[in-house]
Amino acid sequence: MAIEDFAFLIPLLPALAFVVTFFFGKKMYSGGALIPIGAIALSCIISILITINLLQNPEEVVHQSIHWFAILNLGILIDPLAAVMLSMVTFVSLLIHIYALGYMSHDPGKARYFAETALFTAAMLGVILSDNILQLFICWELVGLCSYLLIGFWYQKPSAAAAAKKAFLTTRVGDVMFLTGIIVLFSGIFKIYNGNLPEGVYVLQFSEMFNLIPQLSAMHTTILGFEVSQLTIITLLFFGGAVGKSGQFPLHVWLPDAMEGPTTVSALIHAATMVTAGVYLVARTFPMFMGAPDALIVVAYVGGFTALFASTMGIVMNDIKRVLAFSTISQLGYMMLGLGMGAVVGMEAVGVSMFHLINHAFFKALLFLCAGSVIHSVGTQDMRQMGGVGKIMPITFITMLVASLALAGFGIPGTSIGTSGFFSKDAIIETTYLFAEHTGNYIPYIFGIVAALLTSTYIFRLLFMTFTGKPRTNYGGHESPSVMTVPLSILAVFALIFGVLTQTKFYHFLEVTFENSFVHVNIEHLAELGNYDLVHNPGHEPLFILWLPVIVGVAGLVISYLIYYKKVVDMSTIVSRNNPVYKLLYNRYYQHQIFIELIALKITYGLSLIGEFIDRKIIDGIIDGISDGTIAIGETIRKVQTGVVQSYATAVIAGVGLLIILLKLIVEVQ
Amino acid sequence: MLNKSINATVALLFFAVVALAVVGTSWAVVDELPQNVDDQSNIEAIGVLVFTQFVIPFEVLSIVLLGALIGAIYIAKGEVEQ
Amino acid sequence: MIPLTYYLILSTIVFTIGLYGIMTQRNGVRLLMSVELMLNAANINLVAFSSHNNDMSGQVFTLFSIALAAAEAAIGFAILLSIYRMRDMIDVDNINLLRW
Amino acid sequence: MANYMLLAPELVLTLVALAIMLAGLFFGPNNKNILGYVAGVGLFAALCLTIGGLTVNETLFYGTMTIDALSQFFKIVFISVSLLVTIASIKYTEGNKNADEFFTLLLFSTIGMMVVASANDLITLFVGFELASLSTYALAGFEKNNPKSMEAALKYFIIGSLSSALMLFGISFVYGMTGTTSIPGIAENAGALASSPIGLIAVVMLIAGFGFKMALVPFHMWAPDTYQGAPTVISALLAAGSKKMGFVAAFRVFVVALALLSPNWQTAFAILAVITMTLGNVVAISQTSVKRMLAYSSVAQAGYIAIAFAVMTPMALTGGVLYTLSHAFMKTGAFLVVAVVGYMVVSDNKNAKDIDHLDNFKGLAKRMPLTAFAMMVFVFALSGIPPTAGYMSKFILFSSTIESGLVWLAVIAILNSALSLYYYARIVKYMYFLPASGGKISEPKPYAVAIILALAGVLIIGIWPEPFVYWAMEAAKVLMV
Repeated sequence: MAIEDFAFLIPLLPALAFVVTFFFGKKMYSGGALIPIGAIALSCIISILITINLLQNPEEVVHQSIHWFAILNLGILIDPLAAVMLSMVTFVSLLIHIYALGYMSHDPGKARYFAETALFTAAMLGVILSDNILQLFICWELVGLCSYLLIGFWYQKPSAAAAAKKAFLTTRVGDVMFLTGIIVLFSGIFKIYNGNLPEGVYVLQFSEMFNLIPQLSAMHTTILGFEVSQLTIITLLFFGGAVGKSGQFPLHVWLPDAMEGPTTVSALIHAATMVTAGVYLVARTFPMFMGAPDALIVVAYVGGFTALFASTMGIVMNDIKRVLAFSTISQLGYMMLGLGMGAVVGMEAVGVSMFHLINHAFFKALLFLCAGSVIHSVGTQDMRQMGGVGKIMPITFITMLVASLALAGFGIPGTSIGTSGFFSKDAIIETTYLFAEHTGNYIPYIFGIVAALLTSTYIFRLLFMTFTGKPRTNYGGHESPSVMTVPLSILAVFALIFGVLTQTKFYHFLEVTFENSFVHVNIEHLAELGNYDLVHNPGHEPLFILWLPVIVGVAGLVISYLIYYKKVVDMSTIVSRNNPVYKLLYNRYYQHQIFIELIALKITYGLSLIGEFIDRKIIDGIIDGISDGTIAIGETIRKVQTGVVQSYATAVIAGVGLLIILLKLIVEVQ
Repeated sequence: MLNKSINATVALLFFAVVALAVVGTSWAVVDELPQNVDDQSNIEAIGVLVFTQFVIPFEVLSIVLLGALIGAIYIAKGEVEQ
Repeated sequence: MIPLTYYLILSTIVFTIGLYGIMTQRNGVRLLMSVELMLNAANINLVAFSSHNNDMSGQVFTLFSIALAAAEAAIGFAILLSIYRMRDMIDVDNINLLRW
Repeated sequence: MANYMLLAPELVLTLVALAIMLAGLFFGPNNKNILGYVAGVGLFAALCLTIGGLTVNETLFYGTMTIDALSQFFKIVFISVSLLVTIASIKYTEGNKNADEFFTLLLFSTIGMMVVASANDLITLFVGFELASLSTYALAGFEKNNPKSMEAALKYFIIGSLSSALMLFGISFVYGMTGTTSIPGIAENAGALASSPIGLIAVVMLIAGFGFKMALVPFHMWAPDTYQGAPTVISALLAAGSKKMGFVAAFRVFVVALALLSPNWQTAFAILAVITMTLGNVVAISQTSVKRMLAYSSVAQAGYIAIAFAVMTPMALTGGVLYTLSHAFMKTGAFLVVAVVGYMVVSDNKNAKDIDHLDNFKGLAKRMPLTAFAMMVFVFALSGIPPTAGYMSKFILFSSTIESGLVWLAVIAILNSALSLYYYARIVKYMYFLPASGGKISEPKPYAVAIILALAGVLIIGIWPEPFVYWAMEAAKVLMV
């Protein structure tokens, strides 16, 4: 029996683990945690074996499908894209589960916790494995539901309950767009076949959808005076779903609040399961984006802007987990930016972006688990109360340092020395440069490079504030138990070397995703449909361009070092503005820091504060405002219902009269 | 009183709309309503119809009356407080 | 002979009176009477049309609708009676526990 | 001669109803609720008989009744709802010495709905309509010592009789212009009606008459008050069963009989659908009584189904018909959950006020896990989250709307279903995330059985929709001839 025959077990095992743990977990050792761990470990082994098999025989795509409801089906599809995601998700989820064994050991609700995380993982695996968009959507909703339950895990805390609701409702906005996209797609396909859907063809299967791309892009609708192809509408609606799930601007508001759950849940959401679903959706339907004019450009701009916007906010946060949350949003922005670059590099964009996704999963899971380890020991999430933690928790410190270097993308261009983030993030920045060179549009590139500077600044700020210096409060603390540090170390190794090991292999592996026995897609041809001008022989970038991301990374490190370690500037004077800049000008000793003062602090910090203001007040405000407004309208309208029956009768009679007049007018106009 | 004037307006609106439609409709022209000169009574014809064509509504009507009877008696019946 | 339109206008007037009554009357019994007016307006229509079209089913319908109106009145008075017993009044204006 | 066996479900129910009425004389007040089992068995027999006649297509009794896929579909909807309500009512009527009247009236109203589903003549339709209405007026006021229940009955009755007067007035015009009351006959002779202004009047009056049952805005205003005040099991019957009677009557009268007037009523239904779903959802948000909230949600759901009339393609009708089935299970289930919670509150505290208040749902997951889970499924189904019945129906309905070019209507509907999640999720939050105020309670068996059956219905239609969609398609075909 070949390993492919067990593919269906990948989502099934965690799902079964959910059932067992949910019902019997309470009576078992450690809340029945070992069941999900075992199940996910098995899923992980199967996934990795399938991936290895695919590496050797790229044609052996796993595809199984059963008939479900006339023209639809249930099925699993494991092509290279799905295979790498599966391996990553199961692996990272496994480590997080093991870590949670220690982290959640004192929580009374741990049986519920492990049951829900198992379901969460199962749902995410379902998203990845689906061979049709409808099944993907169903699992996608299940992911949303689980995140709601897990973010609100400590539901006794009002803030946790509120955050859970916010996450659920905000992502639902995206989900509704996604669903609308599916409905538009379905009705488009229905129209193409003229209502006679052929027997035995599953219309919402990816292969069928991709086959119909030319017809879909030929259908046009007029919206607000613009003629738009049906395909563009569908892809933008899909992207709307991805925006919600992957925390892109402006639907990112839920992600920072989602910190209210246990830290392991944050790690699971941010690294492995939930937020990557949006990126995966765009990657999965990438051929459709290739065929849709301007859809990819929208993806690129939204992603680039999110990357920059979120990183400015990372600088001003004092809650260690919030910094990481904004960091996630920013990195997801990078992934979207990378996918958007498909406009010039075609299929390679998926490779670049997915590579960053995988690397990000490793170092972001690591960052969160390190943060969790610190919180576990120090008992606070506020970095202002930490300081000097590195001395007590050396392993955590070292692994955190590795993760930070990976996030900031340290490495030496032109060689194969570098952290995983170096290979993937810099690759995205390089493709944006290619885009700039090719189209003369430097905006995505600027987004990318500035965000890289800010990324490095905030992550080292976090590192210096937390781990160096003297303790600012008396928190005690101790190194975490080995059940927590071992997963940290494993993840650290991956964060460090995964990029070196896999870089070129990874791209080649993913390139064949859409040209295999299941789907046959000609990206070049689709690019013509979408009016994209692909670059065929990318020239070598100037040395400066290769080095620039690293340089800004180092610059960020230096800035943070000077401010938060050396304390050359007292933050409080800057913030309170009691100490105007001109005073410093008199003092020759500070002269060489004016640059840093002005640029790095006044401007960046100011911008960050503005960014935060926009985020808190305006975007949050709009979203809250809409809901408050609706509630207020509801409150008003319900008063019409006076309780007196004659007023009801009047409404009926007036309704009849008005309806007659209205119809008379409308029908006559028609 | 404001309320009454609103109600009157609604009623007049309704009347105007329906009456206009009635007048504006060209009913099939019959100068004189047909009369059955021999037998002024329709009772026999109605009786036949009720027991042939409309026997089902008639039977259902019996259930309606029974249901109304039960419902009305139940609701109107004074009960000793328990 | 009387043209059909006269019957129809008459029934419309009766119907409108019923509507006006149901909107303005506070006493439950008067409300019921208004409803009866409206049903009877429809009955006028049915009979007029039946005669006009020389088709008996309209008159059968009228008979049925008279029987139904009786059943409806029975239920209506029962409900009013029960409310009267509970609250000593049948002003529908004041029966507004359930609202908003 | 006609095959009387085709009317067997109605006959069985009538006989069972009469038998219950008589048997009531011989039972003491403490065990009258046993008659509920008799009613349940009768309904189950009727259900089997109806399913047995699923493929029949015949017209009986001089064309006043028709048995076809559409009528059978709706009859099964009605019988299922009544069956669920009956099972739950066995507990509700415990110790009530008027249980016999309760079940008799319940069966009578079911018969009325079934007659409407089969009606092929406006007279039959009207009489059936009245049978269902009159029995439910009395049922809404079943708690005759409870001022709220009586108020609910009064409001329901007044608006109901106003609507039937409007409907009869509308019917009289249709009859006048076409010279017949038979539905196929009207369809043949509707030419003159379509070209004269009186046609519009008749259409709007009929919409008002059916819209009262469907609870379309602005004919809906009785519904929140009545659903809130009536006994909860009866609210379930009204929201899930008698509402559907409005739809099947409208299907017969508009889509079949008045097809030539479709420009009029399609526009009317499009307008009403938009107003109805928006108002229903917006007002539902600010409700604190769960029954009232479900009532407004039910108003909103009627708006979704009304889309089927506005679109009028075979696929849209399939979606609309399927939606009625899904909605029957979702809504009955949700109301029965409210009934169980009411039972729980009363058993906590005999003199509890506002037993349907949202606060009573706090921590329900701890107190009654099964009920809480079922409620979660029901509200998610109502808001259209997969894989539930509500999702499948909405998917078909909304895709057909887009496909027919009414994109704006679909967009409004989708936005509305997103909005609805706001208040549905609130219930889930209360049940799962707020602390419980009492210990664990086991649900009374009859309630539990009814809720599990409804839950099974919602999930089966959601997970294995194929046979149901085919079935709904068959029913919709009847309309498209």
